[in-house]
Amino acid sequence: MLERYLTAASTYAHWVDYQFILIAVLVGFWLIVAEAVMFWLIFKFRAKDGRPTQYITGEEKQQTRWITIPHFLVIVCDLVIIVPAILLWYNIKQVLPPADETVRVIAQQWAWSFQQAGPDGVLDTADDIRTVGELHVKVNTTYHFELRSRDVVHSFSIPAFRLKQDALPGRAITGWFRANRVGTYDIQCTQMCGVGHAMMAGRIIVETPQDHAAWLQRNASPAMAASAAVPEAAPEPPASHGAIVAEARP
Amino acid sequence: MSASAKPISNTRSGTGIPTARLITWWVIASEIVIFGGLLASYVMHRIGHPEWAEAASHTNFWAGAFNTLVLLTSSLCAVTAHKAADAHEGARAAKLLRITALGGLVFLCVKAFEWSSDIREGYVISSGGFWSFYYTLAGLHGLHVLAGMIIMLIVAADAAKNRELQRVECIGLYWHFVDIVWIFLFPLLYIAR
Amino acid sequence: MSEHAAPGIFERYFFSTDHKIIAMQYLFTGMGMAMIGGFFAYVFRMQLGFPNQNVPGYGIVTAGKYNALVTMHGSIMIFWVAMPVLIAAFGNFLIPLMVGCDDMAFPRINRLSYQIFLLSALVLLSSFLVKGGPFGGAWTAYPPLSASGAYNLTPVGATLWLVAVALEFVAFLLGGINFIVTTMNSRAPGMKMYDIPLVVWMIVLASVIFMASVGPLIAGAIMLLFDQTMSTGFYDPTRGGDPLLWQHLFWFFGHPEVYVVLLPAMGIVAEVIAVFARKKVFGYKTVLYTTWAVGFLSFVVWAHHQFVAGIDPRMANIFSVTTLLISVPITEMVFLYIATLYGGSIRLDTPMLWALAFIGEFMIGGVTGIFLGSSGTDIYLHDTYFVIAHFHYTFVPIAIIATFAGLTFWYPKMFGHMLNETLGKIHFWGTIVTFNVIFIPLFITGTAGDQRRVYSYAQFAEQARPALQHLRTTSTIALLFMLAFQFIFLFNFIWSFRHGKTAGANPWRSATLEWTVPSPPPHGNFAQLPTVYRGPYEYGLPGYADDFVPQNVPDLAISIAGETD
Amino acid sequence: MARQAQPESHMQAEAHVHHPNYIKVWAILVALLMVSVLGSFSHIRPVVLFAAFGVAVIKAALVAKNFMHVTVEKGWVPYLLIVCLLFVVILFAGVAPDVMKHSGEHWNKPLANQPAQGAAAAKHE
Repeated sequence: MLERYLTAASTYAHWVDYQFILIAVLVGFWLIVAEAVMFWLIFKFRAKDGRPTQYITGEEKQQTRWITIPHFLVIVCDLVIIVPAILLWYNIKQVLPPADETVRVIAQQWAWSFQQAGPDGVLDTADDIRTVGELHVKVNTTYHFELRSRDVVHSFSIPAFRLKQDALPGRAITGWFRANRVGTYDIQCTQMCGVGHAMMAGRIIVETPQDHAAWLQRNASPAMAASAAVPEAAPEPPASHGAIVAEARP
Repeated sequence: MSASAKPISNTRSGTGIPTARLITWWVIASEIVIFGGLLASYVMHRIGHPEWAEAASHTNFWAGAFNTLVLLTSSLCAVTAHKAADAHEGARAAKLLRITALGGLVFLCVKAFEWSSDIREGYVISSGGFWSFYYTLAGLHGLHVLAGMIIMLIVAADAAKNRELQRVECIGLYWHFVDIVWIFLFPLLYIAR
Repeated sequence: MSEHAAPGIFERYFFSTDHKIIAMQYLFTGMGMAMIGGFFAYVFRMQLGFPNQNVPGYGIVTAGKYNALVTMHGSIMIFWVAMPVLIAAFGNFLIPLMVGCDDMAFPRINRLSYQIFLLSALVLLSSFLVKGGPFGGAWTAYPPLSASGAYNLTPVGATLWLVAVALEFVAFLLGGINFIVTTMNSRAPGMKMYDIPLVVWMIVLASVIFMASVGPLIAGAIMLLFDQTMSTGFYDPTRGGDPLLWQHLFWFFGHPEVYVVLLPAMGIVAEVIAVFARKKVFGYKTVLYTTWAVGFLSFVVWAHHQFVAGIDPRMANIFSVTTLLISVPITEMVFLYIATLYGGSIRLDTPMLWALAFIGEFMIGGVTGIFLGSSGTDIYLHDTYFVIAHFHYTFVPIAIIATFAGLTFWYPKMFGHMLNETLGKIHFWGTIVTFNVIFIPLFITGTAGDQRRVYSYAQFAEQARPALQHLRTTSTIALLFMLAFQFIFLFNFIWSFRHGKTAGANPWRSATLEWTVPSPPPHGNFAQLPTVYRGPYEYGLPGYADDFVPQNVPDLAISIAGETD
Repeated sequence: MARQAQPESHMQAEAHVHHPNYIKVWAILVALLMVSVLGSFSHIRPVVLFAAFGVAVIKAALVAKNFMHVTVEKGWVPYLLIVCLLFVVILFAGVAPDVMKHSGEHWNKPLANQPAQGAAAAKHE
C-alpha cells in the first residue's frame, strides 16, 4: 500500500508496510463501524412528534453490555497490533544483524557527511572515503551506521528504506539497513535544525557491487581522499559548541 | 474596590477543608512537581557524573548546615504562630510570623555571603554542571523563601489586627514545605561528595 | 453581590474580578490569538501550496520566516488558543454557574491569572519586533538549537518565546488551581460528587493533570533559560548536560497537555449531546472512570513522541504498550457518547452538529494515532505529514469544533441573544467539509514521506513529484475556503450581540444550573443561591410533564413519600 | 433520584488540630541535623549516605507530620502529595535510562565515557 506512494528499497521497508496495512485494516474496520453506528443512531432517533425520549442511565448490566463487549474486542485488536509492532521495532532497532560494512554518518548544520572504509575495508584509517551529501552503498549488503551530530539535533531519515533515527550531539547511535534495490534515494533531515533545515538533503546511491567497487577505486586515490572528497561546502559549527569529538572538555 | 467583599463561594467548604487551606495544599502539590522535576534532573546527572563530587567539595558545608538550623527554627516560629492564631491571639501570631520572616532574612543573608565567596573563588553558574545545578536549585529555593517572607509580612499585618487569621496557618504550611525542600537540598548539595 | 456603586467601564471590563468578565477576556484574547495563528497557517500553507510566490498580505516566505511561522502557529494554537478558550474561558464562565455559586473561590487570583496570561501573549507577540525575529526552532524547542543563538539565529526571540511560555504556565497554574478549589469547596448544597456536570468535572480534571505535569517543564524551562542567557550547560553534551533531558521534560508535560485540552472539549460535547438528544449521558460514572484512567495513563506514555529521538530502544517498547493501553479508555469514552444517542429525540441545531462532528472527526484522529503509537510504524511515520494530519484531526476537533459547539451552545447564556441558525449551519458545513479536504491529502503526502517543518521540497527528489505537489495545493486551497468561512461566524457572532433573537433564561431547555438564571447572568449570578436535588442530565425522567428536570427542582413526589415513611 | 438537600453545612473549620509540643519536635529535628553533620565526617560511605538522606527523609516526615499536620488533614490530601511524588518518580524512571546512563542498547556518549581524555575521540575528525 505504501509502495504506491514511495518505493521500498530496504529489507525492512516491507515489514513496515505490512504493519501499516495491518493497522489500517483493523482500525479502519472499527472506524467505519463506529461512524456507521453513530450516523444510524442520529437518523433513527431524530426528533419526531409524539415519540418521547427514553430514560436510560447506562448503568445497568444489559445496557453496559453494549459498551463492554466492543470494548473487549478493541483490547483484542490492540493486542493484535502491539505484538507485531514491537516485534517490528525489535528487529529494526534492537537487533543488529552482523555488519558487512560500517559507515559513519555525521550531521551538522546543514549537511550530511559520511565516512566509510576505503579499499582496505577498515574504518578510521588513512584511506577512508569521506563524502558530503552523497552516500554510496552496495546493494544487498548489511550496513551498520554510526550516527553523530556536531551541533544540534538532526534526524537521519531515508524514506525509501523506512529508516529514521535522530542524531544527537554527544551521542553515537548505531543502526542498520540493508538496501535491496538499486537506485538513488533521498536522505532527509526530519528534525527542525535551524534555518537551513529544508536544505539539508542528501542522496543515498545504492549500487551493484561492480559499480560500487569502481566508485571506490575512483575515490580512493590519496589525492582525492585528501582534498576533493571533503569540500568546504559544509559550514563549520560555531566555535563554542559543536565539537562532538574534537575539542577537549573545559 | 468591589473585589474586597468576599464571594460566597470563598466561604463554602464542600470538602470540609476551608478554601484557603485547600488552595494551599494544591499550591504545595504543584510545587512538589516543580522542585521534583528539577531535583530528579539533578540527581540523575549527579549519579551519572561521579566526577562532579570534586566541585561539590568546594561548597560551604557549614553555611548549609547553619541555614538548615535557621529554617528549622523559623518553621518552629511559623507553627507556633499557627497555634497562636488558633487561640485568636492575632498580635502574638503576627509577632511570631515576623520572627519567622526574620529567619528567612537570615537565611538569605547567609546565602548571599556564601554565594559571594563562591563567586570570589571563581565558581559561577557557568563553571560546570554541578555549579549550574547548585545555583539553580538554591536560587529557585531562595526565591520561594523571599516570596514566603513577603506574603508572611502581609499576612502578619492583617493578623496583628485580628483579621484573616486562617491565613496564618496557610502561609505556615507553605513555609514548612520550603523548609522540607531545603532539608533535601542540604544533603544533596553540601554532603554528597 | 456587591453593594458598591457601579464601577467605571475601565474597572468593569479590565480590572473586574467577576468570573464572567474574566471568561470573556480569555475568550476574546483567545479568539484574537486564533486569528493570528490562523493567519500564520494561511501564510505557510500558501508557501507550501504555491512555492516561492508572493503571499498576498505577507510577501515572500523565506526559510527563516517559515520556521518562525510554523513555530508560532503551533505555540499560539496550543498555548494561547486551545488553553485559554477551552479551559480558561469555558472554565471561568461555567464553573461558578454550573456548581451554583456566585464567583470563583478566589476572584483576585483569577484576575491575576488573566493578567499574567495577557502579559505572556504580549511577550510572545513582542518577539516579532526584536532583532532576528521570533523563535523558529519548532514549538517543541529542542536544545541545543533552542539553547544557543549561534544555532537558531534568533537569540532574543528564543528567550522571549521561553519566557512567554513560562508565564503562560504560571497563569494556568493559578487559574487551574482556582477551578479545582472552587469545584471542590464551593458547590451548591446538595450537589454531590456525581451531580457535577461532566464539563466541570473535565475542566477540573484537566487542571489537575496540567498542574501535575507542568512542574518538570517549568524546571526545564528555567534550565533552558539559563542555557540561553547565562551560558550554563544543562543541555550541552560537551559540558556534561544532555539534550534528551529537555525532550523528556517537554513531553512529560506535552503529552498530558493533549488530554488537558481534550477533556474540556469532551465535557462540552457531553453537555451538548445530552441536551439535544434529550438523553441522560449513557453511563455518567463510567465516563468519569474512563476520564480518570486516561488522566493517569497520560503520565506514562510521553516518550512515544521520542521513539526515534535517540532514547534507549528498549524503553520504546514500554511506552508503546502504555500508548496502546490509553486507547482503551478513550475508545470507551467515545462509545459511551455514541450510546447516549440511543433512544433519544435528536434535534440537529448548530451546537449539536458541532458536537456530533467532534465525535466523528475525533475518531479519525484517534485511530490514526494507533499508527504512530505502535513503535514499529512510527519509525517511518515520525515527523512526517502523517503526524501533522493525525494531530490536526485531534486538535481541530478539540480546539475548533468543540469550541464552536460550546460557543454556539452557551452564546445565548453569555450574551442574552441567539445566534443566527442559518449562518451557523453554513459556517458549520463550510468548516467541516474544508477541514477534511485540508488534512486527508496530508495523510497521503505524509505516507509518501513528506517531512515536517520544511518550507520547500525542491531539494528532495522523491518529495518534489508533481503528484504530491497537487495534494499540497489542494490542501492549501481548502484552507483558504475554511478561513473564509470563519468570517461568517465572526459576522454572526458580532451581529447577534445586538440583533439576535432574545434568548430567555433557558432556550435549549437544559437541566443544568446555569440555565436557571437570566441570560446574561447578573453580577453575583443567582438571585437566590440554588440547592441541588439531582444529577445534571435528567431528561425524559418518567412521571414528569416536561422532558427535563432542572437540577434545582425538588422531587416533590418522592420527598413526600419519604416523609410518610 | 431525589434526596433531601444538605443544610448549608460548611462552616469554616475552627482549630482543626491538636497542637503537640513544638519545641520538642524542633529539638528532635536539630538533633537529627547534628546526626547529618556528624555523619558527613565519617569515611564509611553508607554511613554518610544514611546520615544525609535517610535522616533527611525522617526530618521531612517529622515536619510534614507535626508542623504541617498532614496526617490530621482529610485522607486525600496526603494521597495527593504522594501521587505528585509518584509522578516525579515515574519521570525519573523514564528519563534516567537515557540521561543518567552513558551507554545503552546501540548508543553511547563518547564524551562522557572518556572523561579524562575527551580529546582521544578527536581522531574521528
